Amino acid sequence: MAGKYKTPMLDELEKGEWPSFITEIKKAAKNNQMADDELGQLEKSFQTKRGYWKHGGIVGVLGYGSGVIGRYHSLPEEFPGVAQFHTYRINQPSGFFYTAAALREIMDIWDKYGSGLTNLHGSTGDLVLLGTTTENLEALFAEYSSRGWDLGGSGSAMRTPSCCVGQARCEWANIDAMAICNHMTQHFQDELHRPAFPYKFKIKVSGCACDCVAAIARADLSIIGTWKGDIQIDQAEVKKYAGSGMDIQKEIVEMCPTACMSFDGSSLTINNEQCSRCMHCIAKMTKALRPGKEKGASILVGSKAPIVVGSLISWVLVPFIKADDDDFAALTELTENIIEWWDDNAKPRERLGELIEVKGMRPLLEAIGMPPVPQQVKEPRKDPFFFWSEDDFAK
Amino acid sequence: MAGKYKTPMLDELEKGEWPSFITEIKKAAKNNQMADDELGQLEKSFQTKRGYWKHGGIVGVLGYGSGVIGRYHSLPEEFPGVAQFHTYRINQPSGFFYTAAALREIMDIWDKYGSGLTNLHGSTGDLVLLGTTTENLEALFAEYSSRGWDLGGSGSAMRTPSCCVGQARCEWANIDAMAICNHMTQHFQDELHRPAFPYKFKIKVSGCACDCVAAIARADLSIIGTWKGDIQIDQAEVKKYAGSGMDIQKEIVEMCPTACMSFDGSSLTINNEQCSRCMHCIAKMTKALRPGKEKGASILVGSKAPIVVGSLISWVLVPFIKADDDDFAALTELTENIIEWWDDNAKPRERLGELIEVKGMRPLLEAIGMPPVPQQVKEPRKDPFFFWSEDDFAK
Amino acid sequence: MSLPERQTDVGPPHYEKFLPPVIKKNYGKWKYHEVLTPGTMVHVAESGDELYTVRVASPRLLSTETIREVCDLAEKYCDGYLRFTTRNNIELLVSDKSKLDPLVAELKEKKYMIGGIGPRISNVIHTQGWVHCHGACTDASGLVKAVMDELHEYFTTKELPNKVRLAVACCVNMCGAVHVSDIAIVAVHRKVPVIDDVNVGKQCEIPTTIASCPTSAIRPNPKTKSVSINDDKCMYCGNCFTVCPPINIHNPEEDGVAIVVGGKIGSLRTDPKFSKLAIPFFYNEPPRWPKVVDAIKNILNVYAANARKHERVGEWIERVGWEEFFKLTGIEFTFQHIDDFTFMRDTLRTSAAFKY
Amino acid sequence: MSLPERQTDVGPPHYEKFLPPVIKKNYGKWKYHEVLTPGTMVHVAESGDELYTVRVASPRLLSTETIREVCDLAEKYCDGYLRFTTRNNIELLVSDKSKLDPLVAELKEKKYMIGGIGPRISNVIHTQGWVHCHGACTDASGLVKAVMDELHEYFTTKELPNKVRLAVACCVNMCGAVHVSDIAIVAVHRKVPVIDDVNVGKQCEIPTTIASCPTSAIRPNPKTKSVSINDDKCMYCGNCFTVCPPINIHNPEEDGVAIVVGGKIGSLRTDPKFSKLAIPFFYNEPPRWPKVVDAIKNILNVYAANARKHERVGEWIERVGWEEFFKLTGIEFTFQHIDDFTFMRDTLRTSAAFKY
Ligand code: SRM
Ligand code: SRM
Ligand code: SRM
Ligand code: SRM
Ligand code: SF4
Ligand code: SF4
Ligand code: SF4
Ligand code: SF4
Ligand code: SF4
Ligand code: SF4
Ligand code: SF4
Ligand code: SF4
Repeated sequence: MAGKYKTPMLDELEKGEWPSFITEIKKAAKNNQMADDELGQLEKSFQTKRGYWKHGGIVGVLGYGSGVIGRYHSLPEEFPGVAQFHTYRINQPSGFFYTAAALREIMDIWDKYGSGLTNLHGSTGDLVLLGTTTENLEALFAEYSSRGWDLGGSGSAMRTPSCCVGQARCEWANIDAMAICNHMTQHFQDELHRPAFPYKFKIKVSGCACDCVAAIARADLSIIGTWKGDIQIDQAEVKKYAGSGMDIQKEIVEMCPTACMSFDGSSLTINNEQCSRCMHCIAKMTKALRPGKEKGASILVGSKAPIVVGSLISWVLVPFIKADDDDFAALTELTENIIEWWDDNAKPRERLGELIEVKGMRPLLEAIGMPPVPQQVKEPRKDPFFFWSEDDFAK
Repeated sequence: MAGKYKTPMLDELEKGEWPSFITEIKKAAKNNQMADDELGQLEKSFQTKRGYWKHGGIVGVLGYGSGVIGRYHSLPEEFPGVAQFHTYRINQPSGFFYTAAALREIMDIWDKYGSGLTNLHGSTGDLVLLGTTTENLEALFAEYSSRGWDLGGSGSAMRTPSCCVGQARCEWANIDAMAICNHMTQHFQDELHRPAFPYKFKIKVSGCACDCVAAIARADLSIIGTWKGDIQIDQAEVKKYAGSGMDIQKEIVEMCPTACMSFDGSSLTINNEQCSRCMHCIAKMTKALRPGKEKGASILVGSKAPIVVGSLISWVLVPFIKADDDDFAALTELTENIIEWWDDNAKPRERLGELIEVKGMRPLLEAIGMPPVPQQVKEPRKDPFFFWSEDDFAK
Repeated sequence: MSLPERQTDVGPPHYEKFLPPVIKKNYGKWKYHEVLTPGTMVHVAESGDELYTVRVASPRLLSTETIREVCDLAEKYCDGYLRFTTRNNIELLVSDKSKLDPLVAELKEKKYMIGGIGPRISNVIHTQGWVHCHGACTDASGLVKAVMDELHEYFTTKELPNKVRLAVACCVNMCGAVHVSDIAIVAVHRKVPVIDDVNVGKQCEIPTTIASCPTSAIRPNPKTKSVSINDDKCMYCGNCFTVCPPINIHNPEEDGVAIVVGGKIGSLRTDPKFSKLAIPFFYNEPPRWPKVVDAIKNILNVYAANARKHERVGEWIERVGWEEFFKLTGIEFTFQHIDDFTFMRDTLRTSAAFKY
Repeated sequence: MSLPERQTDVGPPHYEKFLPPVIKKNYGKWKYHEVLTPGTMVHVAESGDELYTVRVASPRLLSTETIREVCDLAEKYCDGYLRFTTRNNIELLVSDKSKLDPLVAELKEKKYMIGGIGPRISNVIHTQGWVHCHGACTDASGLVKAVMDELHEYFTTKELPNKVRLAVACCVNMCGAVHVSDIAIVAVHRKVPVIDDVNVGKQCEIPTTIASCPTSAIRPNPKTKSVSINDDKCMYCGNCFTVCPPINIHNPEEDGVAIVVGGKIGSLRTDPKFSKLAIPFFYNEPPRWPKVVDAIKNILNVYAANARKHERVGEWIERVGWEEFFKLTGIEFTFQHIDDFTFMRDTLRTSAAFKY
């Protein structure tokens, strides 16, 4: 059954050094008609420069409202194998760690019920299984859920939280990103599976300001590890960096955004009061410098893609919150309060960032009991148009 | 008649070192009941923390629609001298130069017909005569205009253009700011005196990027002198600055925004290609550095005060235009085209900057025949939402 | 008494009539200048000719009598030539060097204040206030006097890292340079306007009034044939009052002033900058607004102590960060500081790097 | 065949189940890491324990077969442990140092591509494209392949001043990281959608459809019981199409892609940055989009030649200025570059200082 289609254009994309997704589709297509029809329909798109997929219908598994993206083809007769070609989103384990055994199990089931095509991983973080039929959904769910693999989010729901590798393999992780991610995922199971929000809500967790999971740019709630106190310096290692050819003055001192460092040729001094904890010096001199000892997280909110009023990068809401307890109680309460405020106030299809733009930061700060602090702004407002509430007069 | 009022609060403001406006009012009040009643009404404001002036009615001189700001008092019985207290705006000579004789003449007439109070000058630039009656307006106009002193602008009109001292006394003036200001004032006499615009339109001219008349911040059309070519360096003078205690490295080289300078302890080098002509080095080392030889102006547009959508600083429209011909033909045509586009498109009470915000830069650029250039932006747009016109497809 | 014959559209006199001969001769050919004292400077032309300038503080609101006194001095020392600056100081233009010192001496004797040149405070750009404007919710000249009585040494003698431009505006129309000043005062309302329904109906065009509100807080009120205001949306800008006076924005007990800082006009070193809110409110306390004066002194002192040479207030703040500004000045950060107007997106912090 | 019993709301398995023992032992106690080669690094724990990582490129769209092959390798060299990165690379986690070289050797032999660590190009964040999404107006995986075939040396060997993050999005929904990438491709429409009136009437909620338009370009059309679009206002965002499919935004002949540059996520040195428009349009030229690939190579080369060590693309551009970026790259500046959307005020130049 494989090789049903001539794919001269796609074949071009098997040439070259970079691993080829076409080769992948062909590999799957050897034993899977769905994959082969995907190949055929894709060649058609390449030939005609347009897509042939239709809007997704509402499909899913019993008792859940999310986790499956319905997808139908507009030419079901021409490509019957992809007439229905839904994606099944498996919620990845925090940090994307697997054992070979676990992955094999997932793949075996997928070969049975789906196209044999996957995305490891989707942009939100899910292990994406690409292409199955409505009929197979319940079977897939029984197979996976019984083995401990639940569905991820979709629709107007909590979306699958995601995180960087954090303390599992990174010396800079100020918070246990994977534990927080896992905790949030478990805590919001109902919100993940049964869409009841105004729109999607994404949580991402990075262990430090390097932000290796792009939390600040792609999550309604961005949790980013940081510290208080002095950067720990090992001057012997500083000397080694200098000795091994690093131009500390130029590469570190002069690139420090707050100009709070100095280097006298042998030892490095940091005015920690002025440090903004940007991570540059630590990242470039990892053997010599380490974050300060009091660990916690900065909470930022609101980032999203440009549709429809322009993309947003998350805004600082809470500059520092402790996050080292095992059940993350404070963090969870904060998250719930943020979501509650958004849920109560947002119009349909209005993301948290968009709502804040409409209402201002004040009501959200009041809802979470956070006072205004200068860390929340790059600069204060410029125009002398501002509101006063009765509370302000009472003071 | 003077001294009709007890003014304990105002008297406080005669104490202290800074010259006192209260002393000025009292000086005028000695012989002028209008000034004395101004004093009385002002004391009342200080006592009660509120103003007593009413909105201006429409008053003016025959054939003109502007130049006079009508002002009536809400307590005419209590302060009959200021029952009518209009301002008469005399268009200042470019650069605010006077002879004593000319000023005396203006003052003598003012003592005859007005309060004896003035502002030298108003924020727009006019010589402001503060407080006269409707009845006296024609007489004032006959006296002044016959002696060559015309009225300035007000209302929805061209406003009195203004400029820095420029080539009259400044070594950095790249354009003849006073000549341009005078030319514009004369060229737009009709537009100045007969309000026919959607709203006010202000022109300000500065000879260099120091912008001593705040053109970039307070004019719909900001004309700012600049140059092309290399900054002229006198290395002998550089050495003198170094010798006389200036830390050239720190004060000049390291404060250059484009980092295009270097100093080897004795001579200064500038990578002129990278210079943004910000004026810092020239201003701080005036004996050693001078602007390049090819002079011209940058044209910026749109600045204004915050009412109602927030204050604006002018935006670069034309990065460089020659302005050294005597009749400033190109500059005048450009100005006319800008005004025409604004006049054709603006709603009532919509300033040029506000209109550009609504329409985008493109229609204005097209109206003046200026191509898009990177100098017009700090950075390109971020969101991928942009328009295409049929012209773009034709290309 | 018959009046002379009026002329129209003659414009102002040509400036050449008022230029001293040394300027006419060296117009466009100045080579450099030197600041001699905080109130005097000399400009030297390529020809070698010199022009001395003596800068004298002015309250801007001048009586004809004072102007005549200044004219006397100009005639005695400057062949009658003088000018005003764009910040409303008086400049006496001395072509004959030997007359410089006597002029300065006589000015001092007559208690004129000389200064304002170089890295210091010059005159305060300000507006009409209760002296003349219907919109004023504070007095402008009074504030200037109160502030400058305290800071005059920065005009006459003391140096600062760079020029510090002060301004005062008596309402948010900002007929001055408040929005681009190093430190400035702007008067603000804090209460929703009170509507005089009868007169609104009589005097105002309802659609224009509704359209005047930037936050769409005004709705028609068919019952009263007037309008009503949605309290939650009103940010007290007063634009409705400008368009329709019976909508009274004035509230003497709750009006007052805000302090903004960090603005800048010139393009030297850094782009021109808007002023930003430092302190959202002070009650009007005429005649001397002591708390406002203290607050400005505090900001100025912190700037003077911390900025680098040539750094303007805004440049200093941006280098150390606004969080540092609030820490160093001890100014309280409030909800009002957080932009919820047009620049919100841009002013909220989008970074994990900041100072505590 | 009977199915096992389904469970609900169990969430994903706990990550601990998948952590190699060396990680479990040293969790949260890593001391430093060293990049050994562009594709291998070692993390050293306070205990002295070491964990070696080998990073392997992935097209992200993987067949089950390939995943099994990778599992084989993980079992052979890594006790079965592996992970994926946030940019969709595969990481093989080696606890036993002696197995590192053999693993690398076998990977090379099997033509896996090793690299992506350190100051170079890593995997390209991308989206579904014509493979799966109804909204795609270009293909994502195809573009990635075309671009990376040209740039793979920056993955495997060559260094750059710092990491360069690439991304591709197949429509303006940007299901990736385009808005914050060093260099990215985003698909764009350029024509007003075509309305299928009959089906709009049947399938769409008119008020929702009207409300979906960010520029208020959509009006009800009572005649057709459908809607109509004001051509002048439409900026082809496709939001109406998402809400109401019979408003067809697709136009194969005039759709294509734009290139944006200068975005950044981390807070190191400078704030996170949005990507900005570099080139507004290229026609779709499958299968290899040669002009797009050339344009990206050009930008990358100019960056590599001009940026300082550790400077990201956006940091370099902001240091030299966008006017310089356009000059150095030779990219044409067009009307499309000038923001007339929400960030206009902020992106127009408000200074007299700029480079020609
Ligand atoms: C599969 C995935 C792309 C991928 O190739 O990886 C994806 C695919 C779709 N996204 Fe997305 N989004 C995916 C991650 C994202 C991300 C990135 C992220 O989550 O970190 C974003 C940007 C961040 C954000 O949320 O703003 C993103 C922003 C959007 C948007 C714009 C939302 C907005 O508020 O701006 C839409 C439009 C919508 O929701 O109607 C959208 C809508 C869609 C839909 C459901 C199409 C639609 O209009 O109904 C796509 C289904 C494609 C299909 O048929 O397979 N997708 N989408 C990603 C989810 C996989 C996973 O679960 O792991
Ligand atoms: C007299 C003067 C203030 C002063 O003390 O110097 C002044 C006084 C008034 N201005 Fe102004 N403006 C004066 C310069 C300015 C400036 C500064 C400038 O021109 O450089 C500005 C800011 C720049 C700008 O144009 O945006 C300015 C921005 C305004 C505005 C806000 C306009 C806007 O678009 O944002 C208004 C409100 C209005 O037009 O309705 C206004 C309105 C007024 C009115 C006419 C009040 C009104 O609402 O009708 C004031 C009359 C006061 C009076 O009774 O004497 N005035 N006004 C200045 C004119 C003197 C002169 O001719 O030289
Ligand atoms: C006389 C005046 C022009 C006029 O036509 O009236 C003038 C005259 C000079 N200015 Fe100015 N400036 C004048 C208003 C301004 C303004 C406008 C304003 O304040 O509203 C500015 C913009 C302020 C701003 O950026 O916010 C201004 C920003 C400068 C600068 C830039 C300072 C800086 O480093 O930021 C310089 C250069 C310098 O001081 O090194 C300068 C330099 C000069 C020089 C040295 C130019 C020269 O070579 O003659 C003049 C004497 C300097 C002095 O006073 O310290 N002038 N100067 C104005 C005097 C106002 C006053 O009474 O104090
Ligand atoms: C494995 C991964 C985390 C994960 O959970 O999967 C990771 C791992 C590391 N990152 Fe990262 N980063 C990872 C995605 C990111 C991202 C997210 C993204 O690209 O979408 C970013 C933000 C990029 C941005 O700012 O636009 C990111 C910005 C950094 C930086 C900051 C670079 C800079 O100077 O701007 C560092 C520090 C450095 O490289 O000096 C860093 C440093 C590191 C270190 C050295 C941390 C450590 O000590 O282990 C790790 C190996 C470095 C390397 O790959 O060069 N990582 N790193 C991700 C690998 C993706 C990949 O396959 O290439
Ligand atoms: S975000 Fe920080 S803690 Fe997390 S992997 Fe990256 S560098 Fe490590
Ligand atoms: S973390 Fe950043 S701000 Fe702090 S010292 Fe290092 S480079 Fe400077
Ligand atoms: S703007 Fe420039 S040219 Fe004009 S007075 Fe100031 S410094 Fe001189
Ligand atoms: S004018 Fe400004 S940018 Fe040019 S060299 Fe001087 S300081 Fe540098
Ligand atoms: S700032 Fe306001 S109150 Fe003051 S003069 Fe201008 S319009 Fe009048
Ligand atoms: S004061 Fe301003 S915001 Fe309030 S109702 Fe009037 S116009 Fe609207
Ligand atoms: S970017 Fe657009 S077309 Fe591509 S997957 Fe996301 S929603 Fe679909
Ligand atoms: S494509 Fe976007 S801008 Fe155009 S009509 Fe549809 S929603 Fe409106």
